[in-house]
Amino acid sequence: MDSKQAKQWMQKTAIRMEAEKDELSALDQALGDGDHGVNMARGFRAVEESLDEWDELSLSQLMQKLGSTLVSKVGGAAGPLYGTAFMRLGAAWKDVHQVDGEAWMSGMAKAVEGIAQRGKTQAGEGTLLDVWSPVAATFTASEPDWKKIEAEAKKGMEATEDMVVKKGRGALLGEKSVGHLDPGAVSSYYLFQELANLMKAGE
Amino acid sequence: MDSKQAKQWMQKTAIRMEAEKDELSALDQALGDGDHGVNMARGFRAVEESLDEWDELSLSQLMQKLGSTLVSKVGGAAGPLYGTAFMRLGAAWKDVHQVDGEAWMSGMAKAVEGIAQRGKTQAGEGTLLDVWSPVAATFTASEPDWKKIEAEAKKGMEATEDMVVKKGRGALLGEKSVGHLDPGAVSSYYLFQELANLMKAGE
Amino acid sequence: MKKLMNDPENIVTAFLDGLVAANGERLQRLEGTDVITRRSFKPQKVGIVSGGGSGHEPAHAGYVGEGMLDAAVAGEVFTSPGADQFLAAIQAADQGAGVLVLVKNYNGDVMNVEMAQEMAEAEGITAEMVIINDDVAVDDPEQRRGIAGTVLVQKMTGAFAETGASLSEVKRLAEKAVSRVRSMSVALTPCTLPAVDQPSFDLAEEEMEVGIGIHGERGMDRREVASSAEIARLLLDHILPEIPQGAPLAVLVNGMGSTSLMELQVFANDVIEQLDRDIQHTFVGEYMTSLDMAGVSLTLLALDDELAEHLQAPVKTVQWKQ
Amino acid sequence: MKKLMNDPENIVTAFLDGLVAANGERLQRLEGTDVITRRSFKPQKVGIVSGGGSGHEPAHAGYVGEGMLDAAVAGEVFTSPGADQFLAAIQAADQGAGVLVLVKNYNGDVMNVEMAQEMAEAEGITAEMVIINDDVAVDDPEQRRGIAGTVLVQKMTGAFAETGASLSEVKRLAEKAVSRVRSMSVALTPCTLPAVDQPSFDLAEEEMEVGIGIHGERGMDRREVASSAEIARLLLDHILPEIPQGAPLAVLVNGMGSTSLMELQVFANDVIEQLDRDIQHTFVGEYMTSLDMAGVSLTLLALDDELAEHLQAPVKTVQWKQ
Ligand SMILES: Nc1ncnc2c1ncn2[C@@H]1O[C@H](COP(=O)(O)OP(=O)(O)O)[C@@H](O)[C@H]1O
Ligand SMILES: Nc1ncnc2c1ncn2[C@@H]1O[C@H](COP(=O)(O)OP(=O)(O)O)[C@@H](O)[C@H]1O
Ligand SMILES: [Mg+2]
Ligand SMILES: [Mg+2]
Ligand SMILES: [Mg+2]
Ligand SMILES: [Mg+2]
Repeated sequence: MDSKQAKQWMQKTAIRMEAEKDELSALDQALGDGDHGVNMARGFRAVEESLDEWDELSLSQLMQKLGSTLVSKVGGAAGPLYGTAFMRLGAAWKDVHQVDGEAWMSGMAKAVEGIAQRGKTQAGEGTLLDVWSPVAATFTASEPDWKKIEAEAKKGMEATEDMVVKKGRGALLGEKSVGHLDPGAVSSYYLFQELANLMKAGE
Repeated sequence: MDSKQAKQWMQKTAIRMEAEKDELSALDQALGDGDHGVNMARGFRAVEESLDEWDELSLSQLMQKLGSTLVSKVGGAAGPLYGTAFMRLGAAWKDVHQVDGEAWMSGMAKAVEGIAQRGKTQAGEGTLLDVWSPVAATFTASEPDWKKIEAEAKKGMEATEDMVVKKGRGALLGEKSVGHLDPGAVSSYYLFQELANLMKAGE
Repeated sequence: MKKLMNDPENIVTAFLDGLVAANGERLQRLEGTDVITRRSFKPQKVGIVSGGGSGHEPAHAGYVGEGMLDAAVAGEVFTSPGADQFLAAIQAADQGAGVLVLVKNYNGDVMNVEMAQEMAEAEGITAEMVIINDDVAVDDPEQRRGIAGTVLVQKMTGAFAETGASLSEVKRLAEKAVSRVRSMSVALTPCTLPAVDQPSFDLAEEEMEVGIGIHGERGMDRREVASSAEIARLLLDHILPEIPQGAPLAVLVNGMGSTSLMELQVFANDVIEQLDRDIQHTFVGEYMTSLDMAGVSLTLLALDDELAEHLQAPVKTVQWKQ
Repeated sequence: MKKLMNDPENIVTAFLDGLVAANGERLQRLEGTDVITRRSFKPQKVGIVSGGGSGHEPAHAGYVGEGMLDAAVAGEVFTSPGADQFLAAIQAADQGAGVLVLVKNYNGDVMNVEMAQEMAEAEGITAEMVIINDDVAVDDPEQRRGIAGTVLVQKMTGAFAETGASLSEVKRLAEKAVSRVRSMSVALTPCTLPAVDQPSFDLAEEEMEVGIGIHGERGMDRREVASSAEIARLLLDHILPEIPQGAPLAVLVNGMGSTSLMELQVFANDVIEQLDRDIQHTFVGEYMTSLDMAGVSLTLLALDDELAEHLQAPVKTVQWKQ
């Protein structure tokens, strides 16, 4: 992935979050406070509106900007989590202009670490980490298998339905949180699905 | 009417107001604030509860007590109007132990005067005075014709339907107040109907 | 209709008890009455009494205290208290300099206060009355209701009385305040009385009721619900023609009971943006409610130096402290 | 759902503008942010910052002023503001003695404040955080939400900071306050978000939702609606076991947004009647709301001499003046 593709990814994701806004919020109504779709759509709309301004930026700078914009505009819990993840990617890709398998692997490991720290969480607690974590683990030093990555993201997202949520508002429901997809996991799946589609098209 | 009958009248009226509470309030919802039934029922309940205490009182004292209790417990606009009317009856019947036609005639004239002063109103303005005024005018020096009195009360009450209300909350509606019975006129009709029934039974 | 209450018939007594229990250092209830007074009175000060039906909280008991009212009379919900209650308040408030009763312009209240005045007079207490009629939704000034502007009149009158002014002086100021204050309201929902199961009127989801009073009565006009900015325009258009040009203003944005403070602040923003005048004070909150009605009233008060001084003066009541 | 608003997407900006327009002598908005601060800061005083999602008005901007907060951060409705906004508030509030951020225990708020702390630290500003978790409806203390008790913590912490106490001292007091304050809420109706058309949950006419938070989330338990006295009993039974015996109390009866003051006072009366303890202060009103939700929360604070002193201390904010 180069910076042009990164910007396409942001654009596609912005469109996707807007399209899925109501569905994501409805999922959040079951487990949380019903605003996850609105938050993500607002955040990525701000990203989209900044893309022209960010034209000259390096891939690393782009990820930093993406992260800080999401922190600022998504707000809530998802903002600092998505934000931290992308800021970690930005830091990991300091001198990277074209992300290859290795860069994905090391960068995503840092991103997952960032989410875990920020959220004081680990995989299996019914959060967006349950998508990010298997996705990160799928990258290898060789060319990314985008089909597999999408499939892992989907599996991770679906797995949250059976989990007792341990972090975030859903945790208040205890056992009653079982039976619901985690909204942050679903939005993360859309993010990686857009990435996979884009990268597959470019292959 | 002697003081025993006066107390019976209060008792019957209390029962009647309780029974008509919702209807009177519904009428007041169209022209006012929807509480006339509640107000009248509360006021006459207090009267009823005091009757034992009032056992030794003269007719004049009874009317005074009835008046002041209604002022205190009915409240709103109806309280001071009904209250003034009965307090004027009490003053007019200072030395009367048995109300005959003449006493009714002079007493009711005072009562009507009291309502007009207190309410700054006159007949034809779509208020309870449109019952009290024709009723007062029906008394003569001879034995009261209770059937006629009831009929006049009813006619006066019904006439308020076609009037533009000029006093009280209904006045705010202007022409739109036409087509509704005045709740105070209706409660006054019940009052006099109970009186007429009682007196006819005693004849 | 769900309400936080026990027996709806006793709701007034229960809320007065709660008010006094929570503010015992400041307030007391006259035994056997629904009258709330200051705990201690100022000798030789003109007593300021107000009151009316309940359901308009914090009016009026929330405004009893130094710099505002001496006594407030609470009737049943939306029903004027009887003359005997007003008399008890007048008796308590009289500290030798007479009493001014500030009454909202409703038939029942006025008649009960007049009766109470007559009774007080018979006991040698001078009690004057000033009638507040700030609601421009009604054309005929005789019929105009007293709504939220009432609390500004109470504030200034109370502050002036605190300075030791005479009854005639205090009455003059109250009358001037009344002549310079105008209000109008809009409801987004009706209200529901504690003892009644239905709302006071029906209003469709996309309708609003313009020119309502504070007793759940229907308004002057019903129309399609509008934005905050449009409602601000509508109310300003009705009120402004009656406000002397050039005078600095005080603005009161008053919630009708269940409108959130966020919305009231949005509305205040629209009013201030559209009001091209010198605004010296803006008050936003619930000052004179109508049970659980959603909606807002706007009040403009044309200040002069004297009114401004008494509006700014210190006040120590449960609801209004400054 | 009808609300007094213009564009629901801009409601937070509009209400902050309204707040500042109405209180310009007291408040200002940091340009380009949703941060409200005092107009002038006290040099060398520990800065007190709070904030969170909007929809809880008057929290938190209504509590900015002498004796309470230096800056308040307003997020979108029910959504934590981003770390950048908390950072701006910390920067403004820092007067050389460090800053304490008081945050309600929600994941989002805590994470954003932690990020802001890290950023502030990088600029050489010391920012400490105290997390408020007073809601006993949740068993696990880790998960316990911050609700109305928050404003009492803000009041006492702000008063103590005003005395010139150091950051570590102020933090100690805030933590003590947190350890001694407990709350629980009941909803009679859900709330409706400005940008959303449906209520946050469905509740039948004869049901109430027990143990709700302040974001329209469902409660711990749903049951048949009860009387005010029964609700008082229910909440006391949950809260009292966690309140140290013997300590004098402060009581806060908080309306959730559309419950009338009359009802809150009825409820306060029931609480006081059933609470056989030394009650030193009772606060009744809307302190921490949930948009237009009908309902109430009860907070008990176990005082000691130090807390009592700072609870009674003068405060001059838009919403809380004493
Ligand atoms: N501590 C946490 N660790 C990881 N993910 C979390 C945590 N808390 C919340 N989340 C994620 O954030 C999502 C909720 O985001 P959002 O609704 O935008 O924020 P909020 O909960 O503040 O309303 C959850 O679905 C979950 O995936
Ligand atoms: N000025 C007045 N003169 C005569 N009758 C009046 C006047 N004002 C009100 N009324 C009567 O009082 C009745 C309303 O009484 P009620 O509903 O109990 O009081 P309120 O209007 O204070 O709610 C009206 O129907 C009318 O008959
Ligand atoms: Mg959410
Ligand atoms: Mg009526
Ligand atoms: Mg009435
Ligand atoms: Mg949220």
